[in-house]
Amino acid sequence: MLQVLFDALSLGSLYALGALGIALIFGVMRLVNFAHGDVIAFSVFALLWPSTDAVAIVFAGQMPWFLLIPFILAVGAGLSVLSEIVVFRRFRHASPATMMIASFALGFVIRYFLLMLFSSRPKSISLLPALSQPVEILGARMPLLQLITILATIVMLFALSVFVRKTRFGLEMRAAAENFTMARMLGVRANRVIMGAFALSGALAGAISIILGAQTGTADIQMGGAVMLMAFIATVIGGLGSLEGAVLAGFLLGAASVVMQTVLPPEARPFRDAFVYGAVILVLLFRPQGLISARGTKERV
Amino acid sequence: MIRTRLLTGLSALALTLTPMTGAMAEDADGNIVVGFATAETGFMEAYDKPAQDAAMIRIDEINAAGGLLGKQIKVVNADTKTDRAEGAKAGLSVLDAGADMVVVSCDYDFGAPAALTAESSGKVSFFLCAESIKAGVQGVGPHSFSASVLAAVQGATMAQWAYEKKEARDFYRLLDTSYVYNKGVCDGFDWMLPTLADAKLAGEDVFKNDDASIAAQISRIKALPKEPDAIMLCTMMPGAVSAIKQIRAAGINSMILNGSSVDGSYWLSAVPDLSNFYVPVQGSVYGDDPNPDVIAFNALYKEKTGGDPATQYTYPGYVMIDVWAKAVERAGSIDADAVVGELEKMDGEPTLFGPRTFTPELHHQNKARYLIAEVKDGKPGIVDEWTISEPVPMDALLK
Amino acid sequence: MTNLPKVKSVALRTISTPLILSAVLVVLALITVAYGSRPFNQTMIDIFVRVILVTGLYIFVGNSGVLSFGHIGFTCLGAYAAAWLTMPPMMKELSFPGLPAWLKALQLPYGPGAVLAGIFAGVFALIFGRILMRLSGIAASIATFAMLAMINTIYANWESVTSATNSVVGIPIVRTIWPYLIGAIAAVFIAWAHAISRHGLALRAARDEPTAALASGIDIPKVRLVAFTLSGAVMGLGGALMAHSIGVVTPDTFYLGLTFITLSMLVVGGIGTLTGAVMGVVLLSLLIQGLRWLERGVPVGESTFALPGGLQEILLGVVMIVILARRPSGLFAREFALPAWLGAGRGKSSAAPRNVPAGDA
Amino acid sequence: MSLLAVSDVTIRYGRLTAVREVAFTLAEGEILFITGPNGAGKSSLMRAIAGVTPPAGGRIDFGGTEITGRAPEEIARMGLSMVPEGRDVFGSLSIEENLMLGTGMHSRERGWKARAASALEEVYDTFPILKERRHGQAGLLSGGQQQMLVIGRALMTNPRLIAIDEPSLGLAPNITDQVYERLIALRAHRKLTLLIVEQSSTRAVMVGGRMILMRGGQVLLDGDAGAMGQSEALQAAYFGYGEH
Repeated sequence: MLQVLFDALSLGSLYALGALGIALIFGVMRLVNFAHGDVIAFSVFALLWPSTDAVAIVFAGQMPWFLLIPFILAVGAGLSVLSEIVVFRRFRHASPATMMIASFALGFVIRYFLLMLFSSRPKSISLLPALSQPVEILGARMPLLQLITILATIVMLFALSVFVRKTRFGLEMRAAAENFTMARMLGVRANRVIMGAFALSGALAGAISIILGAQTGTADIQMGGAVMLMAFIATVIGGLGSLEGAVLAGFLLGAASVVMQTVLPPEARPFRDAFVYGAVILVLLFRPQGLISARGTKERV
Repeated sequence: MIRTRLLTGLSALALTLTPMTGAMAEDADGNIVVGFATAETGFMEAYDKPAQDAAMIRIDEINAAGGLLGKQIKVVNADTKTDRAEGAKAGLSVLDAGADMVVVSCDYDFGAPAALTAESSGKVSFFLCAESIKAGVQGVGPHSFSASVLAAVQGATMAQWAYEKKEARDFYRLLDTSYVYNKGVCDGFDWMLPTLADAKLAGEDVFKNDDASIAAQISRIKALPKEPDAIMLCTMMPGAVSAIKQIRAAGINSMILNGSSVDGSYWLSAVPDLSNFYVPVQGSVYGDDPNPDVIAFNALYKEKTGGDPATQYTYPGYVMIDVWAKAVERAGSIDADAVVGELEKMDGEPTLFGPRTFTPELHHQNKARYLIAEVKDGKPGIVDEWTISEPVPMDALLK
Repeated sequence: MTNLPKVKSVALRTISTPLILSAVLVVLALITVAYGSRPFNQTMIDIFVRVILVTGLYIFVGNSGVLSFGHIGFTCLGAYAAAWLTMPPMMKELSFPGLPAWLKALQLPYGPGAVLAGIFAGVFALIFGRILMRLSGIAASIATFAMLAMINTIYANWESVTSATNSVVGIPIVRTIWPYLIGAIAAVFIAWAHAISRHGLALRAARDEPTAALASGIDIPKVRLVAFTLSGAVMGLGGALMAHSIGVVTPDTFYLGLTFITLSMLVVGGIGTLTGAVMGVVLLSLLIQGLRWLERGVPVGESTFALPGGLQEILLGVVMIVILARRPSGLFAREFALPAWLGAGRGKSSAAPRNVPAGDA
Repeated sequence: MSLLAVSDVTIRYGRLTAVREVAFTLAEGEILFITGPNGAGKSSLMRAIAGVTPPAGGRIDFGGTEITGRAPEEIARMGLSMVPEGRDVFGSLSIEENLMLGTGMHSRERGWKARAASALEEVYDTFPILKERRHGQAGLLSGGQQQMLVIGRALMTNPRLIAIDEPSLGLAPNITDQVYERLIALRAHRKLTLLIVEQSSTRAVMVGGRMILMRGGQVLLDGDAGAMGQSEALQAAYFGYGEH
């Protein structure tokens, strides 16, 4: 039974980190960033030297872990901020639909850029191999990585909530999320806040790519896709714009997916995802504004 | 009963597909044209290009030796861009360029549109390395063939070899439901298992190729009273690496069997010192193939493309042109029906990568000699050779 | 009640939009027939199928303002329904053992098959719509996306009825361009008729001013449901014709890739206008084909100038971003309409191609 | 030298002209009321001054430098603090967090922490109710309390000019009295220029200072509030008598 708990927690933490990355950007810009999944893929490929032949030439990947992790986080944050400056800054006054399609087009560009540099065959990398030997906790056996993922995620979530609650920058970001114009009228610099949100979101994407890279051992162009879909759903279920909601829903979705996988009878198991999506629709029907609705986001009549 | 039902099915299919039978268009200046409607960009490029390079090697050899029926083989190609709609266009453009034989993508799903255009123009089409039963008569039409071996044969080969040579008795079946190839491998395994005396299925489970974690499935394996002797894993890249890595990380050391889709050493660094892992291959890319001609071929391939073949999926390209050219020589013309007739006469036709047999009902291989590659402490190598005792019957294939 | 604007006059005033758009499609078809090469013919067939899909999407997304990610699910329903109806019974025995016996025995020509497939998809749109239409905004977008994912998962695993991830083969291939042209023009006129109908007007009112619309007694979920169902049916028809254009279908043909390309064409063309929907498809498709033609190599002088492989998609993405940045409401924010002096008189016409003598005085 | 100079400002929304060539100046330490019926363009003018909607024509200067079309955060940092119509309170933040937000712009200067703390104390003295519930969520405050909070928040930015759009909107008369009484006390206590949009001209007359009357997007009257109090010109302008 404990095993299921740990599995649910580790998958849930992946979805929670992803949902947080999307909620941060939606908070300040009402933009659902579809390019987020490709930022994840890009951060992993940044470790490799561009080459189209099958064997991966691990370039930055050989750095010791205390250099490697900051490097990936920086790459994720950098790409995310760059995408804000180059692309999304021009869409400040566009409608949500236009911004969404622009973010999809950006994701498309990043994906095919990687495809051109690295070809479509997944490249294997041994990322932080030390993390994969099994460890025994209260009777449940699992790879050390799974434990590290859960702990790292909890630490990151705690650090982020302190940052958002206590620091001035966090205060400005929350204010901008609730009422962008009013925040500017109090001297809050719009571009700096938005870039900050993108940087944080990019760093979270970097964190996901470390976990995914270490867990699956491959750098594949579509690796960000599956996690991002679930994270995107978690953001909405959690209540768009509310960071706590995104994290809670991320863990719930992870748990639902794992529980369904263990509970369902064998012939229904392939339909597992269908049940998860069915649950998503039910939740939305009863709480359209999400589990923890962020106060400011409801349109006032 | 099955034969008759199948034949009527074929005729019905042929009827719907031949609104216009193309004349036997030989290229204006008399040489024979082979059209490549394969992926030069997009996801499938990594799988189509190696097999296409191998095919080009055989074409160059034939042209150097005076060509086919005294004529040089000319090549035209069109990019399917790993897109089905674009695949149909690519097929049509190579046919318009006078292709007498159309080579289509490795994977059945992406190759079928182009193959269907060739079939409707009454031309012979070859799948570069598709291993699904549909890549041929059942899925396209009487003029379509596949240069590779059926996925089911791989499943059956691994099951019988593990049973005979490794005394494996209880097997665990883990199927990745995302791709039809995986189901093909496991279908072969399901057919072979009951024929092995006192071998039993300890359990089975499914997962998705892009699942971030298969922790639940692994917990179920660990909950078994006894660790299974062998796990029949039916999956392919990229999910395969993550699944194998998670199985070994959870401390499960039973033998892992898989189809040829994970052949190649490029991914082994992701699962450091992996052992007890077996894969069937048509030829070895590790330089230790028992047949010296294969080693010579690998050298020639390296010289032409600048790198060793990454996986065994390169070889079917070579076999394809080899058997097709032989059929054309024997038919004395490139008329599609004559060539098909000759191909269907081939029984155990020797090729560089094992015998090939085609029959009117099955333009594919349901029995083939496989080399067994073992990964030991992260190093791959050929350890054995195996051919299943009897061919996989049609109903097991069409399940 | 003062007299309602006579529906006939509203129709008269706006008839020029669908007529011009249909004329553009007819011109394209004539060029294709004249040009005659089969790959180009296939390209045009793809463009017409896309027109049906994007117009179907416009009927709901354009008029209701709710961004739906789920409509390609109905295209999937339509495509498989067409397969069930038009494949030879012998092939159905092999691929779909689980189908009811009467359906396996049935083999319809592709015309009625496509229409029935559209109705089949429309029925499911009605069922799903009844549940989903109470939602609005981002919640509705996610709910429709969850619906798409559910349809895809079911169709990718229901072995006996859809042969799961196996490619379904044996769907009669239609290579002539005319049925696709008729389908596209039909979709354009259905969209136009709905837009000016009572439901269409009420829906657009609800889109622009929800509170005012509610206050004036418009039952928003109901008018949305009408658009959702009609849009599902048209997307189903599109799915059926798409199946007949290639002859082989798998569930993942109708998933995220097609969803985003269809949405992008609608948004780049102009999300709120029928002209935007149709011209969005035509322009983006020609752009894609142009880039592919460049990639295949263009003889410049003696050497051929060719884009390196894979660059085509990157350029497409960049061009889309630039268009969206320059014209956030899309390239054709206003309908093609004949100018006032022709008596059609409704607002200033945008760059209306005058070459069409659409006499409607 | 006037602190705020608005010259020939025109504001259009699409084809609708909300404000047509409005001009006035405001000297340091002065108090100016802008009154007029609904839809006179008062709020549009305030939004233009705050930089939220850049004017179609004309020019605005603040403290001698032009601020037409500059970003709201830059205008705020120059010392012009705007309290918009509808009291935009950050509901999900606490009262103290709302107030501290105003000090963000000075965080570069040395010793800003001390100044911020003293400013906070001063706001709490002016509006004691805010101190009691300083850690409570701002969204739970009553209308009057929210009005006090947004004014306090504007004060925290240590502004030279505070512009308030309809402070009495939706407040009971006695609450509005309290708010104004505090405002006047504040102005006396520290050199502060006030620009207030107030719909009821009687309120403006009571408080005194200069008054501008706007209707149909144009300035009709500009003079001392007290003197204009009874004149028919005020009634005529207000209710449109004798309009040809």
